[in-house]
Amino acid sequence: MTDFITLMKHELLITVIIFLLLFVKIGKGMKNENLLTLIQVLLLLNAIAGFFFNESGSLFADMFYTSPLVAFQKNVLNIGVYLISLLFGDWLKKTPHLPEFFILLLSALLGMFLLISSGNLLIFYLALELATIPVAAMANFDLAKKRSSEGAMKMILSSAFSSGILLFGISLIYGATGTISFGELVNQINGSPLQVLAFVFFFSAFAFKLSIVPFHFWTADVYEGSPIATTSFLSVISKGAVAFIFITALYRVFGGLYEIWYWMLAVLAVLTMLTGNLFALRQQNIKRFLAFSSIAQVGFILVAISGNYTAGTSSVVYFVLIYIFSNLAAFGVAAVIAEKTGKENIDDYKGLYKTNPFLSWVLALGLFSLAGIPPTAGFFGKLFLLTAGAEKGNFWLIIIAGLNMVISLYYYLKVVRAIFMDKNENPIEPIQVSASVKLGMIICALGIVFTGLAGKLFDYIQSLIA
Amino acid sequence: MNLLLLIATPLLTALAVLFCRNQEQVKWTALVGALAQLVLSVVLLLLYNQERAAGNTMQMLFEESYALFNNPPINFHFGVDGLSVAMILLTSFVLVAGILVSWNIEKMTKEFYFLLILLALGAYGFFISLDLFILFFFLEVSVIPKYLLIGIWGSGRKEYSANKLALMLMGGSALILVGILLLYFNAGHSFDITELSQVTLGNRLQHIIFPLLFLGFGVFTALFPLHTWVPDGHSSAPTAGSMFLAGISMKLGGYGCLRVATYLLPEGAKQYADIIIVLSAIAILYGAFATMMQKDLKYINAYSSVSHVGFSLLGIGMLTQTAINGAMMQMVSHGVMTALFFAVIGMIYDRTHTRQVNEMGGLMKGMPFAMTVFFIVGLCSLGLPGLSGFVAEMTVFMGSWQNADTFHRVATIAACMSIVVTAVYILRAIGKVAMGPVVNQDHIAAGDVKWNEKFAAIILLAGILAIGIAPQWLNKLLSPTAEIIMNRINGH
Amino acid sequence: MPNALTIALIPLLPLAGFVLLGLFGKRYTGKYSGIIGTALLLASTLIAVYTAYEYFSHSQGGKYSNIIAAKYTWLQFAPGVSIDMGLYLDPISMMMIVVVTLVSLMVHIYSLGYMKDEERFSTYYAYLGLFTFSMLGLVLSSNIFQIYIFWELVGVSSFLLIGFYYDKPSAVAASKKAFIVTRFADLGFLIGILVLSYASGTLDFNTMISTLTSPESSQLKTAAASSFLGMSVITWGGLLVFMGGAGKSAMFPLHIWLPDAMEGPTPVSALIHAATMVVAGVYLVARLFPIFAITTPILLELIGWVGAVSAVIAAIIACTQTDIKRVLAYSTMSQIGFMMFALGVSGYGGEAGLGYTASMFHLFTHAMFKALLFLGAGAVIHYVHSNEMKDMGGLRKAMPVTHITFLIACLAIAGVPMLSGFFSKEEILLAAYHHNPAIYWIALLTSGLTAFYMFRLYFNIFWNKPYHAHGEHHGEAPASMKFPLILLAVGAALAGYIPFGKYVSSNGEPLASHFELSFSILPVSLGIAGIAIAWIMYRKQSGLPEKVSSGLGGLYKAAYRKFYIDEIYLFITKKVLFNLVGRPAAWFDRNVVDGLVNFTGNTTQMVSERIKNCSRAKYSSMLCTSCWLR
Amino acid sequence: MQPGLYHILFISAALFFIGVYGFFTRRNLITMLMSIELILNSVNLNFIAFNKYLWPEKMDGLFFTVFIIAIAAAEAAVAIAIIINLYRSHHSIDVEQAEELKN
Amino acid sequence: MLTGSVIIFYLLAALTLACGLLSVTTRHIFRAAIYLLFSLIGIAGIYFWLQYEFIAAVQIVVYAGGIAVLIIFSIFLTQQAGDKLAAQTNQRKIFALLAVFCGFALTMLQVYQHEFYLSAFPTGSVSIHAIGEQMLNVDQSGYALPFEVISMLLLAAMIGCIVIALRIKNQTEENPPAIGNSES
Repeated sequence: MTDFITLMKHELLITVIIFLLLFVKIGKGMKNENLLTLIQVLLLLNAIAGFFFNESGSLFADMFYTSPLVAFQKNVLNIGVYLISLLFGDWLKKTPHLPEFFILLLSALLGMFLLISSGNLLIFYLALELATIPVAAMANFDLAKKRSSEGAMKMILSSAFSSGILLFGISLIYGATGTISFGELVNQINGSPLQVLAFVFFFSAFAFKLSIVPFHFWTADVYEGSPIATTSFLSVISKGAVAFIFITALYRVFGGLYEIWYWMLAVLAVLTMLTGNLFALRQQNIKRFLAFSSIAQVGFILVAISGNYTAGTSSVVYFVLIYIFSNLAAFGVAAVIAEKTGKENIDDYKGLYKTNPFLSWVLALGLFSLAGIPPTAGFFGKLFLLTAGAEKGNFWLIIIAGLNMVISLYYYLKVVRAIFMDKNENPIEPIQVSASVKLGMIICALGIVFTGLAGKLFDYIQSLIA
Repeated sequence: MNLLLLIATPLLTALAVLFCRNQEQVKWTALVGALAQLVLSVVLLLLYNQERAAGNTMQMLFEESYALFNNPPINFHFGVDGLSVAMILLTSFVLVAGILVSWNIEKMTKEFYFLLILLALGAYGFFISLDLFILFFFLEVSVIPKYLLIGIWGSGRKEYSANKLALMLMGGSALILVGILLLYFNAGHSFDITELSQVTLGNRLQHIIFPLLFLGFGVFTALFPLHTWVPDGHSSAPTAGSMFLAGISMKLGGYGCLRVATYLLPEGAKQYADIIIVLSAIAILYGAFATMMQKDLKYINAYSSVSHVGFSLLGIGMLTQTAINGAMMQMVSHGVMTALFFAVIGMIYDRTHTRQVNEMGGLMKGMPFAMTVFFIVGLCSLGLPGLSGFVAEMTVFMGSWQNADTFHRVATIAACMSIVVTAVYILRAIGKVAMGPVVNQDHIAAGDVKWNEKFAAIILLAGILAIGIAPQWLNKLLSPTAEIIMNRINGH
Repeated sequence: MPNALTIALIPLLPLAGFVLLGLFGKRYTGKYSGIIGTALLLASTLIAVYTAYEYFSHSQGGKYSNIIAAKYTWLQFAPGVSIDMGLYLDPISMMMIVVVTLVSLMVHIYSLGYMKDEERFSTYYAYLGLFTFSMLGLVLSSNIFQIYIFWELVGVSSFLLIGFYYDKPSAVAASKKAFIVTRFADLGFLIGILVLSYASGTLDFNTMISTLTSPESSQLKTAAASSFLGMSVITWGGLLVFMGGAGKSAMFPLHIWLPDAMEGPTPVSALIHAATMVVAGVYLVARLFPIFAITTPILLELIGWVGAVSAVIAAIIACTQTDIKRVLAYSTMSQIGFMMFALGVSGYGGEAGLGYTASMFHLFTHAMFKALLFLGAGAVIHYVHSNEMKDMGGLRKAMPVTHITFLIACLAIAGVPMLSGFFSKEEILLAAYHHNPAIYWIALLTSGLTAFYMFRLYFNIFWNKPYHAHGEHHGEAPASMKFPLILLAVGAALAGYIPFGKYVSSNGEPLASHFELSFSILPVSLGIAGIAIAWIMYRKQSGLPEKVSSGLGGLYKAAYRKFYIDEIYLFITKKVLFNLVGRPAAWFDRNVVDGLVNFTGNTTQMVSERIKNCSRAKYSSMLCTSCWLR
Repeated sequence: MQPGLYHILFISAALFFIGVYGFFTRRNLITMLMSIELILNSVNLNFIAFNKYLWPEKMDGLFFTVFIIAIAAAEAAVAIAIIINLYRSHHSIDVEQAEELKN
Repeated sequence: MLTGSVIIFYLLAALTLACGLLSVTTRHIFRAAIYLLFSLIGIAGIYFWLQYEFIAAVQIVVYAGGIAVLIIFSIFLTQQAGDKLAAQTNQRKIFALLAVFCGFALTMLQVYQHEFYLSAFPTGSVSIHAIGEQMLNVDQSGYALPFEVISMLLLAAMIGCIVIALRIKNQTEENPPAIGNSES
């Protein structure tokens, strides 16, 4: 029983919070402000608690397994969720369905935890759905907005379609190997054509979830339509979670098909980076912009994954942590501005620095980090991704990735330019940033600055893998 | 001496600047910080010479290492040799001068100084790093400050220039990165220059890695077809920005070409030496001819920088000890000279509000000090003895001539020819701006330079003269580095 | 012998003057600047004269050894190859320091009067100091690179002084031209240095000469063996070095800067463009003479021809010019041509080395009378405020001292017996006669022309009716200007009596001076004929000049327009270099190189724009596409 | 011919691709949802067939099917809720009319 | 050998596929839903044929009885039942057909090439008891965890549906506000 509690600590904590929120909802006694504060506190405690008593082990007949690495991955996601609760406070306070939002969010988070911990295709599938369906509902939380509903609809249809493909793949795998347990699958994978076909289906589903080109089309619309809180959750937390399990699945389960998926990864990485970048180049809406840029970031993650397990995992985990800080910083600022002024276009950001230096610096830091400019952590994150990718010795991939960094710098700089350089007759008026949001931004900024320079962290992540 | 001081001082200065309350405080804090760095770098020079005099023959002195990451092994591994010391000295000179000439900046003063010092920080870090990754880190650190300096405080087509600069430099960095990673994976999983220098890679690998690194750093140092960010970037940047760009940033590339590409990959250097020579000879002449046609003072200096930096690349390509020595001297010399040149252009611009040569004339009447400096720096640029440019160029020529085949000879002669073309454009500029009849009386009425500008000019002039009049100290400082590189090239 | 430090003071005192006056002149010393500068130079001159005296009075069996008084490694290129700053004492350098300091002192004194109303008085003296320093450094060089360094410094001080009246566009243009043309020549010099230093493995004169002249030396063998375009490497090196010398010494076809250089203040012209700097080329050739004479005699022949051609061309042009300073400038060029071909017709050692001695001798005498001529012309210009001959005339009454001294100089340069020019010119002609008759005849013609144009000048200035009355009649020049004139006149008259061959010769052995009366008849009579023709044409006011000039037609016009050499240069630089190289390079950079970068950016943007539209496409077709792409 | 595993696999694959075809060609949200249901059913059929013919000793396939059905229900519920919401806000559930998301 | 069982199988297969095909091709949305329903019933029939009665039952209850009905209701709610859908462009149809056909061919090829080792003793029906027991079992081959997960999922879905579908009155706006404006 103690095993059960320590090993499933993360999931249990989340569940507890979900039920707490349910009671609160039923009780109806709380104002949104107070409730949000409560949630923030709970999530903070949750995030902190995640760091203690992490052990390796498995439960439920290997359906669930955990290890310090997995726990760390969960902690990373926890931190991200905590930051979301801080950064999007303005919007959250206004939404009439605050507890529901968090119930859905946390359910999705729970799904992600289970996803990372899954030791079995069934759990994997269920967790994936658990991580997706609530998010689709969350995407519709700007209830009166048509865009929001549309986004939600696209999200759920795409995800259902991709689950369909995934399931077809899983069914073939099941047929070809007779097992759905990861542990047994490893030994059954022998590269027979049917397995390869099944794997391709399986892979496509991942491609959908990670919005790898050419399965990325839903991303931009969903990102733009959803409330920013949902968007950021989607682009940061859920991508991170899927990336984590993706590596595990590729190396730990389908390691036998390495030759096949290596090339798939390489090609898709190139396509993804290129397409994401090229799309992002021309976006005017900041959310869409960040959406496409996050597609490009996934391309870099793929590069890292293509290297080898140890380097890939460590760099991806590290990168996701940094990516959480960076992207949330950008989304946070975008959210504050959208909430206070309703402006979402990059052109509206012109001259922002004049009126809102704090927001500008946070946004700029975030963007620099996303672009991989030192001394921000994004530099280290991206370099480790590339270093991991280079393990295989495929340097064309790295050159292309490098050139893509150049393209991405171009569009990140476009925003920076709008903020700092462009003149504007009527810039966005000075915005009063509430304390919790500010706290969130400061945490992000500090994270951006210090995660990279705290080399011990990366060493720690590596020590978890060994 | 603890080299960390060289990073800590600018860092603290930058932070202190951020916490200043008003413009005056900002300025003085920055100046004090910069002067502290100047003192530090001079002390470093003295200590370095003292150590060498005491017979310390280690390649790098004052080595220190602080682990940052264990795997991949990335350390803040610092150490200096003569070249680094010279470059650090250069950086601190230019920083002080840059801060002084920007004394009257009104717009976002705090940010300006912050970025300026950050730029210097990047340069210091770059020059003392012995770990490729950290070197790369510091190289990249300086990109964004440049971008912002040009974009916010620049003039003309500043956005375009800033973008072009940032992207081209980033592109260069991408190549460098790939090169570094290739090195890392093929030379025993190490980023450490001293360790890598013990490894001899196979020729094929060297032939692959060298061009990546050299081209990458070449972008920074305006290697011929990749130089196009230089004219626009330099001319759009604010005065201090141009000074830094041309004076230091371009040197980062040269330093990298030498320390990383050539030193670590001698076989590659040999393989590609001819191409480098051709490109740099083209750059020298072509830059000079292109300069001849420019009407804008900043463009003149920017293009002439392309030409001048060509000398250091030529020196590297020639692969003789003297030539490499000359290349390094040229880096230092050009750094000081071009910074001063831009400073003077800034002074002129502040008073005439134009940079078009045709709109000026007879400024000697109104601003004798500025014009005298302009004249001296022009002479330095055209390689007049007694000023730094001469020393460096002659060393390059002497070194180049040691390659006794027709190809090298022709390249050297081509490079030599630029001294005439340089004379043409420099004298045209001087003749039009400083001499001749007065074109606009307002320019004369604007008065001569202020104390801060004077001080800045004097500091850099001192540098020019110190190298120009008695070059042997610099030569002594640099030649061990050249010798080590040559030893590696010759396979000792 | 004075110690090294004292000798070092010779160039350093003027340098001190430059630094002192340059930094503090305007604010602190003001009108005392001239005094300070002159005083420093006086000291320098005294030391120089003393040093020379000491040097020449310590011969070893009549032979003067080369002494390196001091040497300091300035820049070490490689083991054995370094630029050393040294003090090199040998007969010609001793002769030169005397000439340079003396003429410079005269000019300093003269300028006290001539420039006293000048606003930038102290700057002027600073520049003079810089020039004198550089020139002295040049002549005292022990190292070929040292000579190059001072060579350049001389060039820049010349630039500064020519462009002294910087608000005059013509002065600016002239200074630029002077610098650029000599710079172009220096390019050759530089490459020559590279070639020679590589061949000999050193930059040091002594070592270089001994390596490149001794037939046993291995360097010489390898260098002589390797040839390029049919000439040996040493020849190339020598040729290129000579190119530098030709540029500085205004030899055809690199002479075009010299006439324009007259835009500078007249004392400057006297100092730089008559007496000292322009002979640097001759000095350089003399310095490397053993190499030329022993290793590459063919080159020496070329030098002879270049000198001769320059001499005659310049003389012809001088006959047609109306600006008195320009006449003097071409005359200078012509005389330097004499010195140059004198070297060209010389051999090494013994009797054959007569040309060398003659050349140096002529250099020495020429410095006196040409400086005198310029200073005299300066006094005239000072008086009439014009350079044009037509503005002058009948000045002999108004300025007697100037008149007399000028006449002496004219006689000296015309080669009238018993004056200095006679002795040196006779030796040159003698040398030419023995070695190269063709050059001898050219030289003879030139010396006749010289007499003619000098007296054309003389008559036009000092005789005839005043062309127009001068508004103000201030007196003749002040004492400060007269004194140098007189002193130099003495020099011009008497310098020829120095037994020059005893001190200066190609190999250091004393050379007895030759004087054959029979040989002198032809040149002297030619000189007198020249004077007579000038007298007929210009003294008599017969309108003959116009007739002659129209009679000569095209030739006259061509000579008046300096044989269109300027135009050719202009064509090459403006039309060819600017339009065909510079402009295309600039265009190429802006459009092709830059264009490529922009093109990359634009293409990316365009692709992005394209596929952005694609992302707008309908949802299901997008999915369709996406699956299709799989 | 005795129907066996391959027959059922054929049916399921055909059904799967019919669903895919529907998903590609349909523009109406509800019909797209239906296509997805077909896909999920084909998967179920696969699982059951494999379970039955190949690995009858364990009930993995069977359970998988059960869970898929449950999830399909949840998914459909959410999807329909969104569709209804969408319809209420702009009276059309045609994807291509729902294109406000443009930039 | 054409036994009754075989005929039934082919009939069921034909029903399933035909209805499935019609469901995605018909232009009447209501008919599409009905075809879907029949297709689902056909699949349920195949489950019966395979003697997996439990699954068949679940299929009938959840799919035919739940999802299909839900879909039909939503059609009623959002559309006139007689509405015809707009025709698809041929281009897209061909595109989709091509993609689908290739995919199908590839899949079938791989499936037929693969050697499945048929189980020696295919079981008959599975007892509901056994299913229930295994479903809630925590040890080896138990499905307690998936069961819990799905319960969370259903909870979340339910809450999501409630929030989305039960809009508060004043939030309903006929014309949604311009892009970027926040709600009242």
